[in-house]
Amino acid sequence: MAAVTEAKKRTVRINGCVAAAQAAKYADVDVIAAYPIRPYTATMMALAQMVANGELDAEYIVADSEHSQLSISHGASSSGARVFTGSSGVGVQFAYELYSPISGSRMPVQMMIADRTLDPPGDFGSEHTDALSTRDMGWLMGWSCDAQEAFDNHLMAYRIGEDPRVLLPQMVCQDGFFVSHITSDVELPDPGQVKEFLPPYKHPYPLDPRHPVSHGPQIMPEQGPPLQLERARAMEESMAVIEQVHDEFANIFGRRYDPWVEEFMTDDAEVVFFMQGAHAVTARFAIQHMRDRGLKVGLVRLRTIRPYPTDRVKEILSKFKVVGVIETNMGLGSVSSGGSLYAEACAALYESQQRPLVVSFMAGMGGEAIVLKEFYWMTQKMIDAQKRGKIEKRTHWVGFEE
Amino acid sequence: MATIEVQRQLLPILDSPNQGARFYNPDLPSTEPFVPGHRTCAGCGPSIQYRMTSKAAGDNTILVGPTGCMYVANSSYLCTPYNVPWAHTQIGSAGSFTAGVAAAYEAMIRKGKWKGAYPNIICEAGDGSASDIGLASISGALYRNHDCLIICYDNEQYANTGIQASSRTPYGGMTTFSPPGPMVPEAKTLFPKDLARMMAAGHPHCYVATASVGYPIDLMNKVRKGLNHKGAAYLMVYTPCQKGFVYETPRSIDLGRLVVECGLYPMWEWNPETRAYNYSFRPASMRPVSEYLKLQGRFGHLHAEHIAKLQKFANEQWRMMGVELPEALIQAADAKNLVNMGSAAEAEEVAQTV
Amino acid sequence: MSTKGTRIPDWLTVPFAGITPAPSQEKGQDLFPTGNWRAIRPVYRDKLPPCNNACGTNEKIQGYLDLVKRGKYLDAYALIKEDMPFPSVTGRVCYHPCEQACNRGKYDEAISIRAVERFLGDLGQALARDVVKAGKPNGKKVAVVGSGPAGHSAAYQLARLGYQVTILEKSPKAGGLNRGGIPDWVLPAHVLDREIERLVELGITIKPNVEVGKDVTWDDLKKNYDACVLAVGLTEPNSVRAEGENKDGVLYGLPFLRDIGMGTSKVKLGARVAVIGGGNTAIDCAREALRQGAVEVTMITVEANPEEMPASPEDLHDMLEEGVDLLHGRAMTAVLGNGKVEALQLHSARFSGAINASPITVDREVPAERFAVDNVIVAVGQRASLGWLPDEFKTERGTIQIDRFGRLGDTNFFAAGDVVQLGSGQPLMVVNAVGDGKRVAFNLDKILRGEPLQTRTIPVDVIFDLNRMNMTYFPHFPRVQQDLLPPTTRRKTQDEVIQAFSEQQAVEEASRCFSCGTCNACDNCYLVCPEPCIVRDVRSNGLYKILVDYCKGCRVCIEECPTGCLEGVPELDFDTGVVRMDTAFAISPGLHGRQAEELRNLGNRPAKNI
Amino acid sequence: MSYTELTVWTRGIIMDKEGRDIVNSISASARLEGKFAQAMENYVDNPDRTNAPTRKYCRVSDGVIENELTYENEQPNIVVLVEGTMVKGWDYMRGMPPGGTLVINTHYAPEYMIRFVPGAERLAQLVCVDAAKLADHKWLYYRLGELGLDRLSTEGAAERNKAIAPDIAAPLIAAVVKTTGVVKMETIEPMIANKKAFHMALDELHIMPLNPVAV
Repeated sequence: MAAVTEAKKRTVRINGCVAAAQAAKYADVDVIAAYPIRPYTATMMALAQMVANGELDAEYIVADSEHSQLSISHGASSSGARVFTGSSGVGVQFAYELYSPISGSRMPVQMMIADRTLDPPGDFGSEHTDALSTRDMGWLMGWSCDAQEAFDNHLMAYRIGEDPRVLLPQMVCQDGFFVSHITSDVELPDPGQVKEFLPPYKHPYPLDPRHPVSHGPQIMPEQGPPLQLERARAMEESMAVIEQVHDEFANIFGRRYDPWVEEFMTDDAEVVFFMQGAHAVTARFAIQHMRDRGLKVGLVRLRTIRPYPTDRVKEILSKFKVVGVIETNMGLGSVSSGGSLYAEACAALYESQQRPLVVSFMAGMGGEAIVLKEFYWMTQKMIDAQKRGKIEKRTHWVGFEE
Repeated sequence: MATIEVQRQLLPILDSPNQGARFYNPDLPSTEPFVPGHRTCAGCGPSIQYRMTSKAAGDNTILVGPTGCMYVANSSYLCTPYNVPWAHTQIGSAGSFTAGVAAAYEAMIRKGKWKGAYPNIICEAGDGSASDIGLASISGALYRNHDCLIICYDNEQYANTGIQASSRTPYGGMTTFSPPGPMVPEAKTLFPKDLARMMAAGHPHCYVATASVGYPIDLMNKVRKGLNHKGAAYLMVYTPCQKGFVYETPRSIDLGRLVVECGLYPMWEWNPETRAYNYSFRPASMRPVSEYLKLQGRFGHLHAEHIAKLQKFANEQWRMMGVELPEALIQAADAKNLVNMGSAAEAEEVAQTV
Repeated sequence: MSTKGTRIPDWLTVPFAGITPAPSQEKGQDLFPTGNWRAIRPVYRDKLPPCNNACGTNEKIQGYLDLVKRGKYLDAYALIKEDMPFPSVTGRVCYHPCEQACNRGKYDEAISIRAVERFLGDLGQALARDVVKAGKPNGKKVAVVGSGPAGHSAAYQLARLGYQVTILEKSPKAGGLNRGGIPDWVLPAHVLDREIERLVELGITIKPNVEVGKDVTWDDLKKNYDACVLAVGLTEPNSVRAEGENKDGVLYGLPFLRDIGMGTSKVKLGARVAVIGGGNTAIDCAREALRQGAVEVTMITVEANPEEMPASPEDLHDMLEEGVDLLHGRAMTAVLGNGKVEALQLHSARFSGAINASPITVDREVPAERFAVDNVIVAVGQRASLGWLPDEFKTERGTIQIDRFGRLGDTNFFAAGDVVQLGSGQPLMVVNAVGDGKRVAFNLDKILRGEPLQTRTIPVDVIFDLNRMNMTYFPHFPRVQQDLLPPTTRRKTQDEVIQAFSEQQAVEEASRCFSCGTCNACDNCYLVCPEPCIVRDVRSNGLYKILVDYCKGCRVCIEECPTGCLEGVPELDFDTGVVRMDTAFAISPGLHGRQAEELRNLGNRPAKNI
Repeated sequence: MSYTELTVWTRGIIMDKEGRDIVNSISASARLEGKFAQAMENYVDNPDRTNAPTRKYCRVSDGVIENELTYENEQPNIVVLVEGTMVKGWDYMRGMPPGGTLVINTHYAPEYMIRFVPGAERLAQLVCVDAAKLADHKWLYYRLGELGLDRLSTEGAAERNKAIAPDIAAPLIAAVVKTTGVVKMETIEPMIANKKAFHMALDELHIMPLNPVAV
């Protein structure tokens, strides 16, 4: 079995968008809802071609808006079909109405996000604000930092979201351009492996004329809390499922990810970056260079932000002296007057006995790359704070300060 | 890739429509996809339409209900009167959610994941959903030609939220968003959006028709034609709103006939094969619009000139259908031959008739 | 974990994600009864249609029209046979008061009820075995004197009730007025013969050539039978008391027709025939005269114009088509001629009062007219021959004295038909005699069983007002006309003049019925109920059910009931029937928990067959 | 301290204004008398559907009303049924403390109506008044032009008729005030539009005394 499986694996050079499309194909999705917006749209182009070629048997729907994309997905998922959709930037926002209804009706719709800065002005570059703004809507959510991880995350997200203990929609995010448009080696599995890992989707109560049910009747105020509580509970209970699925994934495909955070050179680190997404790739190189110069720098990359691994984050970050949060998102007027990740980090640390200093960096905004020297600059700020015993200010706009 | 051919249902057309035949209705299917126990108004027109539609469709049916009375009032407090699968969707998602269901069944049947004949997929959108917020999503579903039937149950206003004007609210119709006052004596100043023709013109490959609860068998047959049509179909059904129109509850069906007889709701079918309108439907008689207006409180404030304007509108509708106008209707389009709705004598007469 | 330790109380348990299992068709949606929204309750209350009310024997006309409409001919025939033993006869001869009463007559044209009845009667005739069975024998014997419409009807009903019935008939053939009073071209003999056969099949003994007063006496009847129905009819023709009425060539209407009907006629008519009288018998005589070889037939009536004649307008019309002349406002005052009639002396005359058996005023001031004829047929009514009847039961009118139940004093004798109805204001028509025979039979049965008697005094709500129905459901449709033989050919033959309906015509005509005030299962209420809380298992009259737990009292069903059989009754008039609920939301603690459980078990439930 | 809860049961749309008039006028009168008062409508399921039963609430107190935000009257002392048939279908007596008053708009006598009342032992009196007759009420369908908009607005937001109790509310208010004294006759009388029906009702009440509560 294993030998056969090995034989059918192959490695291809594709970008994140195509990796996501490949994942959808391997998952044998039934319904695809597309609407063009850059940069995610390349995923849909790839899927369109696969359907046209007969490589994938799915209903490919060119929707009339992102709102419709999500509604189509909602309807298809409610009927018992496995659904794939996606968007970027303002497209993600246009569909906003549907996020809560989909998670509330517990439909495991999967959405691929290739991040894009929100308007104005029109900007193709990647900021995480588009997806992050929906983070409390009941969707499982996490970022990949390369095409392979994107591929793997899509498969795992289906498996997690469709688990009867969870039944929640998933947003599988990747940075626009940095992941979505840069090609790299991606190992595509043997279909048999995917079959073993991902059973067919089966919702317990679909819209089936043989077992009629009504989805989403109106409720009384007093019936709201039980339903919300159940949804909250599903989100919490998904944590165990996520861990289990990552284990199984590693056993079948041979790639092991920590479900919550990736730690890089943190063993003896005193200052660490706390971030998510593609810029971690540059961060790893910067850290190595700084390590060469003897600086005790490390990286904690958040892989899953919903459900948020509070205890894990608390436990890890408590080990350090200074935590520098790289935002890559907008949180106008937020806790730190910067991005929204700062609050997520601080809140997890609040209960800790040993709280590090936390500082927020507005870097990679507008989709600009965070270059090595900016990581050095940020490290300097953290080391300064460590020496001083207190931070200079909560938020630095990287590249705009001396 | 081996695929399974999708099997479609073919529902028989009922004979002896009330038009031109005896009142004895043809034998109807015995299944009841819509059962009692919901919170719609007594005499609710949309609910009557729901009853007829679901009866025509039968058990192998999936209903989609965008927000509106047929969602809030029908499936209240986690009760459901739907004996077939039904799903609520957002008010702007009428067409898209339905498209999702249709696509799912196409794919699932083709791929062997669901066995059986393709279900009837019906979306029941109110006119608010269909003419305003969900217009694009419905247009999208029609354009893409999903095998489904999208029904606009047209009660000419947002009724669920307490009677607000929609783009289907007729000229002169009073709602809480279009109240009459010294500056706007006629209340609603705009004529309604010609939604069904829009759908026919824009999606000529679809079966499009208008119907009214006043003609049940015709309505049920149009539902069946829409369902039998392979591809998308659109049906606009006049469903009087007891609450919003302010009329006596037993008049629901009566108004459904009157509105057609007064020419305010032309009945036609769009034939996607010949790409032509079929105007052969003729009501038993033609009447002046005032007979329709005087039964409803929402028109109670109208002056003669407003009624004349509505009559002119109705006359244009008749002409559009190629109907020759009797002299009486041409006369009725002149304000000097009319009286105000609010006049005491008129009101007294109404009190006598109901 | 924040949700750890939380617990949803039982009464707030909701199904997964609010997904609600569908109510089953049988059980309905039982969580939210809305019956208490109602102030007025719709109730099915059938009223009496005017046709049924007007019919002499109260045939359930709406009922059989409805069955014909639905193609259930045998059921329709069985229904008609409850009240009418010989629809094949009345379907031809009846003066159809039902059609005069028909509400459709006020709208476009009355339903051609008689033609449908004939369609059913002929259907019954063609059956190898009749649908009607004799009742379980009760060991009692009843004699019926006379086999005309009333006697036939009484004997038939009594046999169905289990009596051993013997009919005593004076003539050689049974049938009475049906045979002797109605010409063949209206009612062919074989049709009547078949109906008489049906009586024999019911176990009834028919004794022809037995005349009461001659072959049996009053005391014989009293002794040999438990009870007796006297339906002897009016057998003796009235004369006009004109001079020379005893001349040869003067004939009397009823014996004239009777002899032809019995096949014993020796009459040979001359070329010119006059008929005296303006009633139905006179018309039959005039038309029969044509068929018996007369060339010119003139009908001489006291009535001043055709409208006043006490005859069925269609028959009059058909007669005129056949070429009979009318002479109005004349009375025959003498028959002129030498031993044989050669001419009539006519005086102008008029009725001094209302139509029917009223005194005639003859104007002797004006000179008489002479009207040359070869024969004259006098058809001005009949009277009874009651020599055998004890005097105490004779009336001044020469009829039998009965109480309001049809009984002779406190005897077990009953009388029915023309012999009691003459002069009562009731038209002397076949259907009225049938009704009389039926009612008398039922009363006789009650007497013998010792039950209290009933008159027809139950108050009935007859729908006469079209506003009580919903006329929008009735498009105008012309009456389906029965075909007639062309006048030129029919006046010479004994072939039936009026042709039968085809099946299609019968259905078409039955479909025109308004079904006034009576549920005919049109499905309209069932279809327009917005709840929908009007249900039915089988589609049948009166089998709709309104689920009072749900009816909100909108009254759409009442408004849209085409027949007007639904009416609104204030809810407070009922002591029961409204659901009481604990909260305005209709959600009692735990109901949704039950729903949640149902949802969990959805997979175990057998799949709905689609 | 005196604290009174009044719950009016009425039918959605067709008799909405009538119910609203009763609670509004009584609470306004109580304010004029210097008491604390509150009037409000059924919100939680907002059953603004024709014929649907709906409630209007009024609270009158000598002191500050602390349960102002509780959205229904849990212990109504006075219950008014604006449409008589409601007597059959609802547990309008739920929570009523002993000594309560039930006022019904009906042409029936209290002796007939009492059979339908659940938990009548809690009543001190049952009052029947033929308000529809006294106010010459033609329900909804006359004066269509005047009433059209009033009926559309369950919240009363778009109500055009500013008159209080022009219709059947007047006799019902008279019945409540006369039999319970919740407010003074002279404070409420001037605000009633249909004075004729109000005064006639004072003479034409059918009061059935039941179980008085010992004070």
